[in-house]
Amino acid sequence: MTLQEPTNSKSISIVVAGSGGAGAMTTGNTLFDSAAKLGWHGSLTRTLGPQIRGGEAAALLRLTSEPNTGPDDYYQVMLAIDWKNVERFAPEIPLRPDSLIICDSGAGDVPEVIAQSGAKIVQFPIAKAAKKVKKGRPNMVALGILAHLTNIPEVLISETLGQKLGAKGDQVLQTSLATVAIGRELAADMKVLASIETEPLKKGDHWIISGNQAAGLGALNGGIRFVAAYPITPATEVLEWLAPALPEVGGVLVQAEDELSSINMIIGSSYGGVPALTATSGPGLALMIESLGLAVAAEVPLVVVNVMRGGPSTGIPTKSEQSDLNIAVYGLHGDAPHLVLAPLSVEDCLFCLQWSVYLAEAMQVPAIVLSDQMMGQARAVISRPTPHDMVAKREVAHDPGDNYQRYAVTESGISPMSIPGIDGGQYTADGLEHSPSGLPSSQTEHHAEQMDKRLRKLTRFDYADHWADISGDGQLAIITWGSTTSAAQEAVARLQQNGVHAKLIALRLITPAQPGKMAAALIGIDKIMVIEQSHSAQLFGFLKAHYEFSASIKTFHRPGPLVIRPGEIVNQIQEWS
Amino acid sequence: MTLQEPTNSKSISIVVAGSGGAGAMTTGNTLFDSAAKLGWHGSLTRTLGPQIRGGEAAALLRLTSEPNTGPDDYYQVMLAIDWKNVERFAPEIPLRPDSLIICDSGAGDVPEVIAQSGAKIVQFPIAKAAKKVKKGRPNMVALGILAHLTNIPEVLISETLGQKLGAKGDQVLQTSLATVAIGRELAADMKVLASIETEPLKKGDHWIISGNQAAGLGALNGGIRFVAAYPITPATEVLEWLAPALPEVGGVLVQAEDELSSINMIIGSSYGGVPALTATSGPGLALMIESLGLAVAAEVPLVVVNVMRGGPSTGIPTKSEQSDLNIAVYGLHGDAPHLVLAPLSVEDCLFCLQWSVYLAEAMQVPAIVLSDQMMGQARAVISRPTPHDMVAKREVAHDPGDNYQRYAVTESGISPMSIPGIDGGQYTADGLEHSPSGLPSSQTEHHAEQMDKRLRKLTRFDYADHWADISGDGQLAIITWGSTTSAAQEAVARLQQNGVHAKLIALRLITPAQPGKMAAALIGIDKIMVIEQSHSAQLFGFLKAHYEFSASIKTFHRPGPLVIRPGEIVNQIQEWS
Amino acid sequence: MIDMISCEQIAPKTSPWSATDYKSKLKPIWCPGCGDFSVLMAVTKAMEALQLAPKDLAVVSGIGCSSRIPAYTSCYGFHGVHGRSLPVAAGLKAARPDLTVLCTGGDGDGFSIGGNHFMHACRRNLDITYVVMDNQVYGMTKGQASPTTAPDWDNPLTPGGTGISPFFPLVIALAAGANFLARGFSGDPEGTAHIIKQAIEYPGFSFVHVLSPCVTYRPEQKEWRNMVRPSPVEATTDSARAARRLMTDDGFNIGVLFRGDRQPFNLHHGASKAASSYDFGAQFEI
Amino acid sequence: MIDMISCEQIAPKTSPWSATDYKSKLKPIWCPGCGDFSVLMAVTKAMEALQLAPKDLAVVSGIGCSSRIPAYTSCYGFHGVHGRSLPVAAGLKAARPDLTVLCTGGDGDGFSIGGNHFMHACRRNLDITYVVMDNQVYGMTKGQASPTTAPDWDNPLTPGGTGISPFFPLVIALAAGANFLARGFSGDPEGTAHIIKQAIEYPGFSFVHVLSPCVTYRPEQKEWRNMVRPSPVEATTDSARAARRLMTDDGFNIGVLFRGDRQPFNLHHGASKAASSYDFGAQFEI
Ligand SMILES: Cc1ncc(C[n+]2csc(CCOP(=O)(O)OP(=O)(O)O)c2C)c(N)n1
Ligand SMILES: Cc1ncc(C[n+]2csc(CCOP(=O)(O)OP(=O)(O)O)c2C)c(N)n1
Ligand code: SF4
Ligand code: SF4
Ligand SMILES: [Mg+2]
Ligand SMILES: [Mg+2]
Repeated sequence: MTLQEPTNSKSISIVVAGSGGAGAMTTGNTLFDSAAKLGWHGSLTRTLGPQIRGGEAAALLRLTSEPNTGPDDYYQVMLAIDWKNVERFAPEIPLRPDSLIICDSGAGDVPEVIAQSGAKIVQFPIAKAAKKVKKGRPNMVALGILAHLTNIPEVLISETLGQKLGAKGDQVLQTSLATVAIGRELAADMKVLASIETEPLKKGDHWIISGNQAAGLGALNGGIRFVAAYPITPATEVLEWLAPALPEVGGVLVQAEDELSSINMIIGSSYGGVPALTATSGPGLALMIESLGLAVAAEVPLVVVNVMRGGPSTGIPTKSEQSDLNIAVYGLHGDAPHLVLAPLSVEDCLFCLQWSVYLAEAMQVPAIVLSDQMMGQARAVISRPTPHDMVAKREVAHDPGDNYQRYAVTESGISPMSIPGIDGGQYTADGLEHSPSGLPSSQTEHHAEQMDKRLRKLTRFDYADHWADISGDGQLAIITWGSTTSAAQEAVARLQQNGVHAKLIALRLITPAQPGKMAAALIGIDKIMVIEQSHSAQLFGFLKAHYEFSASIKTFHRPGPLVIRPGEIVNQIQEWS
Repeated sequence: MTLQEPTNSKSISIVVAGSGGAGAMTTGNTLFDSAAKLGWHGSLTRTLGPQIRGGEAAALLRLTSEPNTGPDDYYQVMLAIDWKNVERFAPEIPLRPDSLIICDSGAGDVPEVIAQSGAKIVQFPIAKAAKKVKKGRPNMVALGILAHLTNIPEVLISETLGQKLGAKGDQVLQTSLATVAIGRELAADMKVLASIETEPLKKGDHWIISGNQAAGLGALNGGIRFVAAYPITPATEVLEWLAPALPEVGGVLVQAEDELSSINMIIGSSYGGVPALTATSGPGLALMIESLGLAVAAEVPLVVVNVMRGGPSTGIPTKSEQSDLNIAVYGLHGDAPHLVLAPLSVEDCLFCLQWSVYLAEAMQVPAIVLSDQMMGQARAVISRPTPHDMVAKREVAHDPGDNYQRYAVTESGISPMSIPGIDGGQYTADGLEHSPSGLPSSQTEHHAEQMDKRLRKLTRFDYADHWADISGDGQLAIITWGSTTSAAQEAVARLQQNGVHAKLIALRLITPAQPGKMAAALIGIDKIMVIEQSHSAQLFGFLKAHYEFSASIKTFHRPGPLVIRPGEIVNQIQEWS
Repeated sequence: MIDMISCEQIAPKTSPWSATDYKSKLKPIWCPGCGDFSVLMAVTKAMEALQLAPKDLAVVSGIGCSSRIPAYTSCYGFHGVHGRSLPVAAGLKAARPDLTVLCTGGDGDGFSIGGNHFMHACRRNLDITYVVMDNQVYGMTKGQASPTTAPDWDNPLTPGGTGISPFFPLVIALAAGANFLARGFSGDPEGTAHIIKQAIEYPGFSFVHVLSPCVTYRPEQKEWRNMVRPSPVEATTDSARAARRLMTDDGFNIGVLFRGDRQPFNLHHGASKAASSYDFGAQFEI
Repeated sequence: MIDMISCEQIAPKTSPWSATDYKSKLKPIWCPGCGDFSVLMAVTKAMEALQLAPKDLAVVSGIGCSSRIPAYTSCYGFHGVHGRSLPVAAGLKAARPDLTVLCTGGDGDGFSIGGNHFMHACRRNLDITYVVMDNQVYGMTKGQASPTTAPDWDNPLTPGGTGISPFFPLVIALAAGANFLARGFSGDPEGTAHIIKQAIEYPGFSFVHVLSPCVTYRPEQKEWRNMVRPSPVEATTDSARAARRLMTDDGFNIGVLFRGDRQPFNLHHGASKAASSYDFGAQFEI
């Protein structure tokens, strides 16, 4: 698996903004799905306020001719159905003088935070025009305008809307299409900004999937058959995707009373031999910390998907940040080695989760998987994935013999695990320190040998080349992780076009650290830039603690919710060169 | 405050071992208290099994002529009342050929784990001799033997036993003293091993106090007036000392249903303006993690004393380890800057806790104080402490004015805090990200400025020279923390005698890191050895992440329960030189 | 809608504090029509009736739509983490018995993740009033089942329903030892205000269970206004009788349902000595 | 001591499994005379009576003296963290409905830190049996008050007593929806074994509250053997009647006290398709 390098590709980024109920998300999603039917790649994220209904909302789309799920530097088009509360998220929508702002002529002046970009402003009587159709809505006028600008044919818009409306039937569809047509008319004189010509797509060649759905599917493919759930933004969709899927394969999802319960439920299931998972976000992960330590000590495999949001505390639940690395790596009390992994993109949620299940089961250890709001809730176009054969396969003591030792001190550090039902394999799993046979012990030697064993099983394991995605080459290396990867990827490609050569190391395996592999990857590198979305540069600190770097090393970091954009990375690197 | 350097001092280390009910602890404590009356310094720790009653137990004493609460390299005397389960803790009791093993001639062979030390063995009919006195107990015979060997006069033993027995009355005392006398007789021919001549002590010049008691007293002196409690080994004594003390000063202790509750109770109290604390150990701290993040975000000062024990998970509850540094520093989700401190000795629990309360209150931030089982449950002789004037003094918005902003962005990062009851100071404390006035906000600028402010208040604060205790000088530096400090201190003194000069930096303030002060302390240093009791070298990793070292740096670490002894440090350093 | 509790004048017109004085200027994030608007109104009306200065009132909550309420008042507020409002309120009340402490939240916050604190708060019996806005759903996380949700309510997390029989908050509170139990309905803010007023006045832990519809995820709850009725009998002081009543109650009887006679938690306050005058060192002297 | 439950032969002599087959060789850490020894005996006798193979039995617990029990049996054991035994048991039973799952622990573990899981386990009604050894104290941490401790019991952490009225586990369990309720006494291992046997056999969540003295921190509990008596009435199936009985009960009536008729939690098990044959991808196709 290597990173794609999207150079010479077409790309257009569009914001659709509007206050609650204005339907900006519907406009954005319909445009995106229709574009995908035409052969566009790209992704759609959203920014929204804390309100359940109403409140500000914006759909942030990027359409690309080549696979790319990262952000661009700015938006070429902003379409505002209205201007309500736009100042709350204006910094998340960079505009430039060459951007185009399309807005309702009746919605008042363009707010200063937007107008100051110097972008060209085009006003249409959006709301008024919508009224020409009975029950016509302004957001459909907006859709028409954008469909014109992106050259998306009516038939695809109609197909997409038809699928969405489904049972609601023809009447609404006709109203919508008529309103969309009015939007097209309004914009008829405008230049088309982006168009794409592709071979007709084969059904199923491409998927539209969110990172949270991909995480659910990856987990299922990896062998997860039990899930305990406590809802939390922005992780709920992982659980809600798994809820109807699990029973299809003989699995179960149980809603727990809280995260203390959900983590212990999955420990119970996994102890019983059934691979288990839960999904949560920062506050929930914090509540699971004690019992994650139990899973480490008792050697019970499990997977926790943590979809990161702005912290600390309740923080900013609806927005993204890469600031749970520390708690995931270091949060457990005592010395408690475990796995921490992170998908690198929406698409990688699929692979990374499947791999995580595989690793956790193989090593009888908990794995914390750090996804984030950005990729978790993004909808992206991906190529139909090819199945992996990594499936949970625990080393089971099928024939435990006479003196079965659950925590036998083995060379690999992995001790064959008995499962309830196996005759003669009875033992007591324990969070107390124990002897090889599992009896509680406070003896120095038992403690030392079990601590060594629990660490050894992680450090000796062969992670092949999945530990990181490495691409490009040069004397400068970028190290990054998570959803920041795609921007870094695009930055490397752009630098290449400017004649600057850089290597990108995107870490999928956070712990255990892989100093040997890293050293090999850094041969010939004399500068390293570490890029991440956290206030305290958590990845940077982690790398300094667990790796040796002879090259000079710098950090580029900032907290959420602003995403790190490719142009910023390019600038950082060019300034350093 | 600088470290004492105990060279040329007398010292004797003694183990009293016996199975449950044998009374080994009584023997040890009585000997220790009597010795202290005579002018000895030193400390008494214990090792014991998981049993509530019965089970193996040993009192580990060290008597020193100068103040010193650390361990020696080995025990000069081991007195075994019986040999039951001694193999469970034998590695914690290093003996040498010049050690003396005293045991009951009726207790069977000296177990191989003990005998292999090559120590001289002296057998007495301890149990049989005890029977000469009606209701006489073997542990009192043992006491007599040891009193003889340490030259402790009968009058002091009698005084100590009298104080302990108290109301139980004369009869038991007479029995005990008669039995002690038999022990003295048995040992009459043996050479006295250690004796001390001092000026008669003035009443109150010296205290015997445990680290847990000292922590409680320090907290009270710092201004703590509310405590929420959930018992856990080995922290319970902090709470149990505070329980009767608090009402004496108008304070309250409430027993909570769990640690989730206790941490939130102290948040409530502190929000109400009453300085608050709780004490716990690893598993409890893990449960408090989510709400510690709340205290960071809402800027509510509080103190959590975490008395470390063997981890991970339930681990080894009765034994010491320095392995909760990571969770204390990095455990919170999101970027959540807070204080982490650690006392350096039993005595320092007093100062460190008082300082922690002061700092937490001054900066409106939670402080996690990392004590450990070793110092928490050790009883030590300390000089009567001189009172400090550091007392909780929060910056209160007494006169909030018209547009009070609870989270005003100030230069110091500290925002005057209103307290319920202050008119016009009403605000809502929030774990959601917020604007300066405390209204929930997911805006980029608010997040950035509050994150900066919360970090700034910690990094700009003046910690004077309390951040570390620094002593000695040379080209080699030892960096250590917590209860390992006293061994390092003794090692430095011994090295000095061998002509090797080393500097000791014992960290009292773990976070925020003090890179400027550290750099100044390390001028002229070309080698650094980091010493700690953890399997994964947590302090070492922390230092590498948060400090820059130009000197070459090495780690000497191992997990609990074995304490790190001065001779080991001396060896490590001499091997490196 | 039925005429709930007789609309007695709960605050004299000349009083210095009016209900709106207890409201902040912050616009609630709630959906139009959400029951919580009326609960906020009831709370402020109860405060008006009691004429307590906002500076001496603290409103504590957890996380959820309903838990947003503190910042919508002009009192001291504490918006903590999910499920932990009662411990915060307990610590505050124990340390500051002079304050009036109102704890608020939702059914998920109070009965699911916060269920243990709920039971133990009832037992501990500090003089706190706990108002739960029950909409039988997790509103804030977009519509999953809470402990009070019917077992067959279909939703994305437990398709076809949880299959678990619902939790009866008043029964649990009684079993756990709460001292004052009442049920209110957001559709009747005047009546609910009157109940909350009595709850605050009553010594010890008072629990007010308020039916407060979620119009977005449980639109069928709009029907509640046709289902509620004033409790046909007077509040009892007998816990066994209350138990029988509550166990057979259909969940729609509104009013004060139980008044217990337990003494509030004794805080052992009132030590006379200052820290400095008390010599804690003596016990350690050799 | 009174003659508890008529000593019927609970296992035929010829059976393949005897009570001692369910005991491990590990020596308990308990103090001599601790009630938990007899509870261990009762558990193994119940297992003998049921003739379940140790390999198909799982004993799950939290932390405390009582929670040490799993390793003293020869079954599969799980000794988790303090207060979380019931969720572990729930996950195990939900994932492996073929196993017999016994959950065990103490009053602190189950009713203080674990109180929320206790309530929700009662509601969820998985087919688990929960045996709590109640000694009205935290034994393992050397003698502090638990939720079931009398308010005036003096101890180092709450000198003079907590001042909080005790928690009635059976009342709470009933209110929360438990399906089978019983009280046992460790001084009568035969009777307790018989109760545990019935509890295991009963479908859904069964709760057995066992009075089990702590001779070290509550030596006065040795008196319990003179205070217990067989419940004078038959177990009821009516929850309102059970509520009245339990609320007026003095805590010393021994026997099965309630049998409910709720269906155990439906796990929706038994899907026919294998993962590979189900195409989850179709929903994502463009
Ligand atoms: C520890 C933790 N887990 C989960 C969440 C997510 N969460 C926020 S509110 C909520 C449920 C709220 O339901 P309820 O208390 O009934 O309030 P409502 O929104 O219905 O008023 C949940 C699960 C969280 N914030 N913190
Ligand atoms: C999270 C956590 N908090 C506290 C403890 C300390 N602890 C161990 S056992 C126990 C109480 C046990 O009481 P109970 O369940 O009644 O068991 P008993 O010892 O009386 O049988 C406590 C508080 C712990 N192990 N973990
Ligand atoms: S989602 Fe429901 S509970 Fe939340 S604000 Fe909207 S109507 Fe109210
Ligand atoms: S302390 Fe009490 S509960 Fe624990 S083993 Fe001893 S007698 Fe039993
Ligand atoms: Mg709700
Ligand atoms: Mg107990």
